Amino acid sequence: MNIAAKSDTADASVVSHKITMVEAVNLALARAMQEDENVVVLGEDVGVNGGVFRATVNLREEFGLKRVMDTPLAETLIAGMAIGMAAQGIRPVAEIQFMGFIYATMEQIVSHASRMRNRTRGRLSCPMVLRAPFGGGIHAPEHHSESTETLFAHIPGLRVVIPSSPRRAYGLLLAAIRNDDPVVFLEPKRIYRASSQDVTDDGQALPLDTCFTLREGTDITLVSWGAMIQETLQAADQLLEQDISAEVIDVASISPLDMATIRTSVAKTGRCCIVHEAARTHGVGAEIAAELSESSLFDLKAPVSRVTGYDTVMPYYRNEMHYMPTVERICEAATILMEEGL
Amino acid sequence: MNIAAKSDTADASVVSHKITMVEAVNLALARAMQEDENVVVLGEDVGVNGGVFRATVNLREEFGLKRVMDTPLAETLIAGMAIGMAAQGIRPVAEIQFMGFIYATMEQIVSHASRMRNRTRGRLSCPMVLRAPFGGGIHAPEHHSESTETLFAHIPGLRVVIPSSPRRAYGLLLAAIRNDDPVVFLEPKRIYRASSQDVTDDGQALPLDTCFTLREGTDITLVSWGAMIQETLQAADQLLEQDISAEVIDVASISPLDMATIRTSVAKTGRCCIVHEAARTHGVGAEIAAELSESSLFDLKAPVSRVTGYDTVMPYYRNEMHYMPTVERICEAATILMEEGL
Amino acid sequence: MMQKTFDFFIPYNRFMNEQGKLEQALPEWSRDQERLIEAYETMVLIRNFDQKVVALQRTGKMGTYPSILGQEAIGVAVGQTMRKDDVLIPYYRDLPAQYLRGVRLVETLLYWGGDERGSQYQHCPEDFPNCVPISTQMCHAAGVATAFKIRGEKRAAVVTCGDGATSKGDFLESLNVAGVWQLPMVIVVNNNQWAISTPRKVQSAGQTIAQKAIGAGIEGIQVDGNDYFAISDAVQHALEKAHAGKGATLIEAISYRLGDHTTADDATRYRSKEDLKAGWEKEPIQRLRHYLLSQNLWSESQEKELQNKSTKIIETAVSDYLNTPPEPPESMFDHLFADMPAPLIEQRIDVKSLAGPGGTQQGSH
Amino acid sequence: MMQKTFDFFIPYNRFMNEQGKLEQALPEWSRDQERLIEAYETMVLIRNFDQKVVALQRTGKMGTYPSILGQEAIGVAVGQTMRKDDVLIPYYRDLPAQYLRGVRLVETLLYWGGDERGSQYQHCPEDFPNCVPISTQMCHAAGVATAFKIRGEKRAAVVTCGDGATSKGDFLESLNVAGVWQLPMVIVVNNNQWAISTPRKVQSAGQTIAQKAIGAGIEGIQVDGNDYFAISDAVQHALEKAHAGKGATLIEAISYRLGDHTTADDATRYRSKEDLKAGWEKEPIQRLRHYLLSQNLWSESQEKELQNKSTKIIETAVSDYLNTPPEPPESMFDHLFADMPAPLIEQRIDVKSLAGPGGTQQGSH
Ligand SMILES: Cc1ncc(C[n+]2csc(CCOP(=O)(O)OP(=O)(O)O)c2C)c(N)n1
Ligand SMILES: Cc1ncc(C[n+]2csc(CCOP(=O)(O)OP(=O)(O)O)c2C)c(N)n1
Ligand SMILES: [Mg+2]
Ligand SMILES: [Mg+2]
Repeated sequence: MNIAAKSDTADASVVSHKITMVEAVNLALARAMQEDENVVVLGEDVGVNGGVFRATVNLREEFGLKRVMDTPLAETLIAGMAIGMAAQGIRPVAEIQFMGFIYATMEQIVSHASRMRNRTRGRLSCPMVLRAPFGGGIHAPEHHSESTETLFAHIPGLRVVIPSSPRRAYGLLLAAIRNDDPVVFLEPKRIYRASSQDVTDDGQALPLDTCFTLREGTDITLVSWGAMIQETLQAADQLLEQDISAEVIDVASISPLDMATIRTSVAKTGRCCIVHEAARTHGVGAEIAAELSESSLFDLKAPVSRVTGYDTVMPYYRNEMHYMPTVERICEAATILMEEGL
Repeated sequence: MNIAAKSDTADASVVSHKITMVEAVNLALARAMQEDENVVVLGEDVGVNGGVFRATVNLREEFGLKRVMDTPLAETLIAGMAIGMAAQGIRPVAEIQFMGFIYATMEQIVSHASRMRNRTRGRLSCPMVLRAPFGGGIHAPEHHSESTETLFAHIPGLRVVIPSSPRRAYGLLLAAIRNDDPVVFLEPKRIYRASSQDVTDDGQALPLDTCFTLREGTDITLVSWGAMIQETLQAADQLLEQDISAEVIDVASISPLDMATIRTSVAKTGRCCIVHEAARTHGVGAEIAAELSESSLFDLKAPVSRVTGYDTVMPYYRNEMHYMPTVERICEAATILMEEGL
Repeated sequence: MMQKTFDFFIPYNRFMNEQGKLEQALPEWSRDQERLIEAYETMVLIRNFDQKVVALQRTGKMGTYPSILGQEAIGVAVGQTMRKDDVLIPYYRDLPAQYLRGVRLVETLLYWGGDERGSQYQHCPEDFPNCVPISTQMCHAAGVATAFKIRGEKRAAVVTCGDGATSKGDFLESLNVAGVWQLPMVIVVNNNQWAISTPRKVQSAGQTIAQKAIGAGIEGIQVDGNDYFAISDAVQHALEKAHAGKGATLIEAISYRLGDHTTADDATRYRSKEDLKAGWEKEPIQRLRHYLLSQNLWSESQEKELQNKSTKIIETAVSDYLNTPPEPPESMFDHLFADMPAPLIEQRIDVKSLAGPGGTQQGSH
Repeated sequence: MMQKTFDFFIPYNRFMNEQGKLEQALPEWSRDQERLIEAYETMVLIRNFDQKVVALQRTGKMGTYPSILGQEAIGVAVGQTMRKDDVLIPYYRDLPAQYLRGVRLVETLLYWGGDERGSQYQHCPEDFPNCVPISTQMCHAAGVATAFKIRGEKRAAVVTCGDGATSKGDFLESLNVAGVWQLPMVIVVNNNQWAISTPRKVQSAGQTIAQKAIGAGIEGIQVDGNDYFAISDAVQHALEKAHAGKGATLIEAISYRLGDHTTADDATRYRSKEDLKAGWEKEPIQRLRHYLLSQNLWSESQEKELQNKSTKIIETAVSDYLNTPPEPPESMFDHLFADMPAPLIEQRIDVKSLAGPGGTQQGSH
């Protein structure tokens, strides 16, 4: 390839486009598949249909049947096959249509994907990504609103990654695919098309070992991830009107957890409120709060608080908005923390 | 039945015997099956073999083939059938041979058992018990040492119960079977036969909504459950030699969690150390610590600390003892807390 | 090179072809004219209702809904043939069977309209609710059948699923136990050729789905699921067998999904016009109508009356649905446990106070 | 009442009866005398080794171990027939196959002796480790076979499991995809009649296990798994087919578990003496020995030499095992991720300091 052609390509690749999060997922998949012929996509309806959310649209046309595989309807198999492929050096990106149908993969993910490297002392490994749309708020039928990221975050040997914007979806998914270990990649479907962002298709991955500080602040640290980042940022706006300066952290890589960034922020602000959609008890917020209470107790001017989903099943859609944390609940919790201080 | 006969029966039933925990499980099963013909047992090798740990021994002989069912080798099926039976008014007690093989039940347990009552607005329910031996320390092969109680404790609509002595095994299992909702009943196999205790076969259940305070103390609260109660009690002994008076709480009902008892204790002692075998991150200890740090922050004289398994796979048996919390680690953590105080 | 063989077969059956012409003599039970009329009337009612639900969704008054267009014969056969005390364990595309069993149309509307009371079934207390996680209901059916067996009751568990569902472990584990335990279980597969965008041939290399029964040692039958007589006859046979303690039957009913997978789907992305057209030529209602007309069991005036009656029934159900206020938000806690645990009581208070006095009005269709 | 049928069959095959007498002419490949001798020698070595491992367990020098007593022919057939670049995805009772593929006996000892390095296989880098969660390996095999297919490689994934395993969803989902995708996959079921205490008839009502292939649309074969010729021939056929891109084969090899399920089991609780005795009469080693002797391919002096050689090989492996110190405790973190995340670095320091300088010595057999 001559230099002119090369720079052509380079030029082409740095053009940026305003795209939604689900388009960013699609873009990252296409990029990863162009870069590495070992990257393949499999799952239910990922082929001609391009996935029920269109995350894999056009991939079959571009990369062919052998790299974009419609599977029979069997989640255990999808996860288990991905493990087998990964041990063979393929980099499978397996889609589970909704997180509500991910539970059948758990034996394969817990007992094999997360352990393959460890139990063979590095001889075999499992560079697979298990993608699933998750979370509520889209008026879907039952079982389509799950936020059970804790189940995977508790499993040693797995990474759990959750983007909250088109750019982070692009960069984190590329990182997940290139990572040599299994990654559960959960996509907050409520914000799949909520807004667009300029994304540069430059193949730049984002790090999987760090939280993203989305907004700096001095009075309180708001920690969240996924779709709830929206409400959290809005809450930060509202709090500012009350002269409360909130730092907003997107955890993004839920596991392993980058507590350092959170701790540093709390050392500065002295207050922390964690926001997540998952049920409160044993939500990822519990670990963050526990860690802070152990390591930052003397930095804290008020108890760490959590604004979360309730310990019940997400109601069907007529009532689902009553389940999910709202801007109001976040602001209220933050205001209480500001009042409590030591 | 005449009074004499009645009191005969009563007499017979109040005799107490020194038995091990696994014998207590067996005794409770037999008792529940005698009392209620809807109680049935199913699982792999629960029949003639009496279970690989002998927890169901003699039940087939006493209650027959229809109530003690050897299933084909299929955990998803075992859980799913139990749900079907339970909706029909049967009270199935399903055994999963080891917790390491429980993951295939998760779709059935998360998506159905825990929701049947809720999604039918009380029309159908799921009074089933899913029993499984769990935990490490018995020199077993891989996948036989799991402590992943968090995965179930995070699921709304489930109860998760863990006994730590023969008497609690008897009383809690009876309660679990009589309870009208699904219960995951995890039996710490390391202490199945560790010691014996006088157990009275009086049909008395223990409550599922309360922690058990095993020892009173004034300086520090040690919170644990399952096999780790042994090390925790030993640690309390050793601490006493250093003039540290430790209160020991057996959580027992991991979910829903009785925080009230723990909070009251910490209000008194001002210090808390949580001990569990499960991996640290998102272990049940995280929730307890988070709750205390939120609701009891001003009672705490030192940060809540956790002594737990590590965030890695339990090593095969040559090294498993290096994974599990020891009396030494507990004492060290407690001593540090005592020194830290405010 | 082989010493012996084990031989197996799967029968295929139908009575009536695409034009409503008989290909073989009808079974005895088909002399029951009322049954035939009920079948036809139900199919028509359900088709009209189904199209109404789709319309409600298009106008924002309904959630995602899986139309049963073109597959009405199967459910009607199941619903008519089951005894009241049998238990139906449906999947999510079983409207006609549920309707005939007593599930009210308003309940169906509430369910898909995002209200849990839609599964509270006033008239069939033991039937299972719709099952969304594919194939999981198969294991429940095995459990229900086991309960009958334990209690020595002559009842059957009837479970349905789609062609896609037959690839999932639950399906196969359940068939297997049905064989080993000789369970009173009837498994009806609505093979509508598609699992969302995935065609039947991507699900299995077997010539039939019914042959999955062979591995489990139970009877497998394939029928034309658009032939009301064939599917009814198969279900009746399977139920009689189940009631007589003679074990389980897998029935593969060949149909065609004439609609999108659900209202969230757009089948033109993956399905050709020709394929769909061929599907329409096989649909079950016209066929039965032709037959009934040919036998003078049905007339144009009856047809008109039926359409009117259907419209009224549907309108009533829809207005009942639209007039049902949502449950109060705090109801999300009320049916989780038989006895509400303390932590939930606190959370319930939270939700109630957040929703405020108007909280119960906030929910919408 | 049926219009047509779909017909299926499962062949059964064996060449040699329980006494080592031929029942039909042997296949061409059996003229390879070295292969037959290797097979016999391996079976004997493995049997001796297997019994040695059981003895080590009894004296506290070994963890729970699943003896392969009486089922040696299957693994030998698999191990001999596979090409080096095929991949074996074993369950936990595949010692002979693994041995022939290059897994060292000391690795086997380390694995069952509680040391992860037992799965680090020096000589067969792509083979999978033992699989304990039943049937989960079936899906891995489908994935491995898919990888071959994606890359256009003429290699096969060979996966094994027990009779109990065939009831689990993973097994059936994997067979199914092997059919749909025409995967280069060979599935060998060691039907040793027991799954711990659960007899074969409680697993399935099918006359054979091989017939589960029918539902998946792949070839199913039942053979006498104690007849070295029959099982080898079946595996060879299946591998040739896989290498030629002609899809998957399910082989049911009928054997008998002569030992306890594992050293933690006591089969006398659930199994009659007569049953066991009948099992002994069918075991594979005597049979092949009779045959070899009858063909003058084997002698008493060779037998003696073999026993001596085996003893030496085994003694060396055992002493290597007993002399392998455990890994340092902190190694529990070293292979979890390619790059160790920060929180694990801290925990690793903890473990290392707790174990102290003598920490690495604490582990024991
Ligand atoms: C376990 C599970 N996986 C995936 C889905 C998403 N999903 C809903 S319907 C469907 C296709 C089902 O096809 P089929 O079984 O043929 O039934 P049909 O809808 O055609 O009647 C899928 C994949 C689900 N509901 N459950
Ligand atoms: C998923 C799972 N469930 C249960 C077990 C416990 N278990 C170990 S071996 C075994 C029986 C397996 O029988 P079979 O498949 O016939 O193989 P065999 O041991 O007879 O060779 C069981 C139930 C397991 N290892 N994995
Ligand atoms: Mg379908
Ligand atoms: Mg077996």
